[in-house]
Amino acid sequence: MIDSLDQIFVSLKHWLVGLTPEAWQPLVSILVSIVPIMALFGTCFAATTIFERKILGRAQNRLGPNRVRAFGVKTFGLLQPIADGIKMLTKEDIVPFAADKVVHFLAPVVLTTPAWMLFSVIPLGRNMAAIDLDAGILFFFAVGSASELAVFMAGWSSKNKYSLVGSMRAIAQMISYEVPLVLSTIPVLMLAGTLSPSQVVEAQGVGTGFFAHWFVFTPWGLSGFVVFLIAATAESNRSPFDLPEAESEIIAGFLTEYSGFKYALFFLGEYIGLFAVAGMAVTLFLGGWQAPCKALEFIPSYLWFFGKFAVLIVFFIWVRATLPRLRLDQLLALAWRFLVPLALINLVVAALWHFMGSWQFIAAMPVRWGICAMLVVLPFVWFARLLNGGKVAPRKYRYAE
Amino acid sequence: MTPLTHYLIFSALLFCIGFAGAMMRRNAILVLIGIELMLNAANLNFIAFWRYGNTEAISGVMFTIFSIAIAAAEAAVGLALVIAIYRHRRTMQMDKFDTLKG
Amino acid sequence: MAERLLLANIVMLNSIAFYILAVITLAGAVAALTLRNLVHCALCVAASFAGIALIYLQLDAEFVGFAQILVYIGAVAILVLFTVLLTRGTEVQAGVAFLSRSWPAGLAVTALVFAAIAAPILLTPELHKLAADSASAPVRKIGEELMGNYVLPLEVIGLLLTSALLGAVVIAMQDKKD
Amino acid sequence: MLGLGIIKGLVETGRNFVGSYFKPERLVTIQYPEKHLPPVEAARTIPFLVYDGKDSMKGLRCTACTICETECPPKCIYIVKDTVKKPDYLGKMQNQPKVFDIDISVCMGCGICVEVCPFESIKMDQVFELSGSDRFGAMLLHKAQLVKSNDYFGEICHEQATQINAARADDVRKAEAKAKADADAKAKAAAVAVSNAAAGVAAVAASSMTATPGTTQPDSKPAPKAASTSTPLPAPSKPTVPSATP
Repeated sequence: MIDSLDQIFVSLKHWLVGLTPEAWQPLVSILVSIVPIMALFGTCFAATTIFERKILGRAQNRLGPNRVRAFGVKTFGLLQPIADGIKMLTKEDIVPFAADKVVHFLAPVVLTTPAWMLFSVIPLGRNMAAIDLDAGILFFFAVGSASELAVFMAGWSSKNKYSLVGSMRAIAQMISYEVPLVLSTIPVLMLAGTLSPSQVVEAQGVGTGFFAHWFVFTPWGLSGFVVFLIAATAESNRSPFDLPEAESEIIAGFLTEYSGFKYALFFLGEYIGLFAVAGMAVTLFLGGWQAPCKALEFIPSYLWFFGKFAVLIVFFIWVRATLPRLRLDQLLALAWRFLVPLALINLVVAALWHFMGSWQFIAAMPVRWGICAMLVVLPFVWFARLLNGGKVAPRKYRYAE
Repeated sequence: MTPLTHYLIFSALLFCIGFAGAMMRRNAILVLIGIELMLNAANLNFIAFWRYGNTEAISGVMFTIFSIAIAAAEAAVGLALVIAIYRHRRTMQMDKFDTLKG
Repeated sequence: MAERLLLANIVMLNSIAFYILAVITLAGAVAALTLRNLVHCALCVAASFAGIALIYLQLDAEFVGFAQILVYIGAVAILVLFTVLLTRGTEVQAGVAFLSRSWPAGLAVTALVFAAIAAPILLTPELHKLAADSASAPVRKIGEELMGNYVLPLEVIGLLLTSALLGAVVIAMQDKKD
Repeated sequence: MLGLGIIKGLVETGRNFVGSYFKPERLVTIQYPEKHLPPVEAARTIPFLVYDGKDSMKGLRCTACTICETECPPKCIYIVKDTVKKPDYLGKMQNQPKVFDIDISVCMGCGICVEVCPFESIKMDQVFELSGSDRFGAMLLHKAQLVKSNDYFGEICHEQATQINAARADDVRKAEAKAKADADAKAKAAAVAVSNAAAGVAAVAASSMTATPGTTQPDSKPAPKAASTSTPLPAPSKPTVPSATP
């Protein structure tokens, strides 16, 4: 019973595919995987836009959007995404006179298409990865890096200084943060011994013990998770790393000359990218669709995945509500002088953790934990101090005389 | 369905396009792009021969992986050289770089 | 019977995909080396690299295909674009020749090279063979090879990449005197 | 340690988030179209024309002097003088505008027209819901749309309006007093002239007494006319008493 509930979508897909003529089954199978993913994450996108604005509002002691009515019925603003969508679709699509028309048109497409492709390797539940690629995590980062090109195309083709500055910032930021993003996943790949997301999730299962072995519950996993989260925030251009579209400095960065549907596509692409990275964080560190302990395994796997996913998204929104934007030099210093060294040390810690796992003597477990935790915390404190120029004190502001 | 020769001819075409670009364009960046295309054509041959030969022996794949890594290094150094030359000569035209000409 | 039909279907789609991708790749390459605007050239060459990556995937070389995307689109194309913007030579002015003076010689040599490559390919009957139905280069196997047979090349590549990184920074760094 | 400040900040916004559901007084915003903030005395948006009394056209303070039109930096005011004059609050005949347009899409709300107006006729309004569906017509306000009563001005700018009203009441009182004085002086002069003609006994003394009002006479040239129209004023008033006693 529980198993059938857990596998309901998988069996539904098999049933649907079985209905079609056999020659068409490969195509139908692909389609049956793509359509629900797009529908699901499209809905997630709509829901996130409204809940993000609601949460941001509440965090700043405002109400947030609360006015959209449907046929005279109050909806507490829940229909805001529909109103926004209608607005975006009916707006005039303005292309600057000097713009490179073809590239200007292609940029949102190039951004959005790879972003959707990222979901194909993320296991949304037990046996619920669209394609179970052998090198799925490599695929994820390879396809994710295509967004840099799209951002450049958008910024350059607009023939606008703000757009170009914004896109150059975005590319510098994305290249810098891709390094810690990938480096922080390597310990996971080392200990799971695979590049396939499904197998990474399998490796974090409950197994014979009572509690699940989520990687985040180990010293190196926690450190990697923090680095991954920070890098993922930067990679998806979200506050506090939203310099590429810092509205108080460069209007809207590479989005300045975009309007109407193309702007909506960019908006969609950014959120889809964020979802994908959050899904990958869940897969790599939070155990994917695995329940945290044996007693909770009766809840279907996809609910676990989406629960963790939702928690991460809310956390991203919460961070956005809290932190002010970084300066460009602070941004790059954080990547190269803090996250990259931490991620590199984390590699060593993960290797030590692996080899200390074979220790058999009494109190091997606390010793293993102690050494690894120290190796994680000490560099963290040390690099944090270095980042602040060696001193930790409230900043003194000097004003022009 | 597709015979190996199609891949090889395709790769030869790609190589020749890259070769022609490297030979005929004046711009230093485009010469580098041409060289990259030639490298890619060679990589494609490795993969095609692996796929149509003994797929258990993966040396073709390994060679391609190393080749891609070398190509990345080559592109980085080459483009750094282009920037350095541009800084001195204020031009990207290859035929202006003639200081060593007798 | 049905099983075979299914397989034939996939194989046919696969080979159609190759021809489409080949056309895209060649068009991208030609465009990259003939357009006047350097940014367009860089974008076209990125499209060409993407086509090659997809052909790797079509040839069941997953890992290489993803590595190709990661390195060529994520890094080399961006590097080329940065160089184009840093050198301010975006557009070749109208009237200025964008081909070198000796381009007819280049074209002739290219034709010769193509003939020299294509003739043996077409004249060797062993090359007219078809592929095995399926093949795979699993990541685990690649990793074991890298750590076993190819461990020395791997180390050398690591050294090479490090020195290339440092070298590129040193070469491109602004002189203090300027 | 790096990160503590971030956690503190997260706690703070988290408290805001939860608190805003349970303590409505935390909410700093108002639900605008239904509720408005109380108006601020110094707030200003676009100019309007003040009128006194009930009839907006009769009581209009504007005299079409076009100073505001000249001084307006973005040149958003357009005035055409009327050929017909009308009496102002002091009873003087003044010009009045036939056309008084302000293009509020051009107006920058600087308030220079208010500064330069000698007649306290143009003032800054506080209305801000000025949007219209027409790009040009709806933004060009005509005289009829611009006039607002002095009572309205008293509502939005209580302090300033009280001062102006007091000053104007003072002006009216002074003008009345002056008119009376002039009328009396006239009456007196007439009386003196009559008494001179009748009996030239105290001519020297009387003429020396009337010399003071006599010298002020050329300063207020239009006064005699007005005074002459209102000649049937009661003669016995205070300033004229000492001269009338002999």
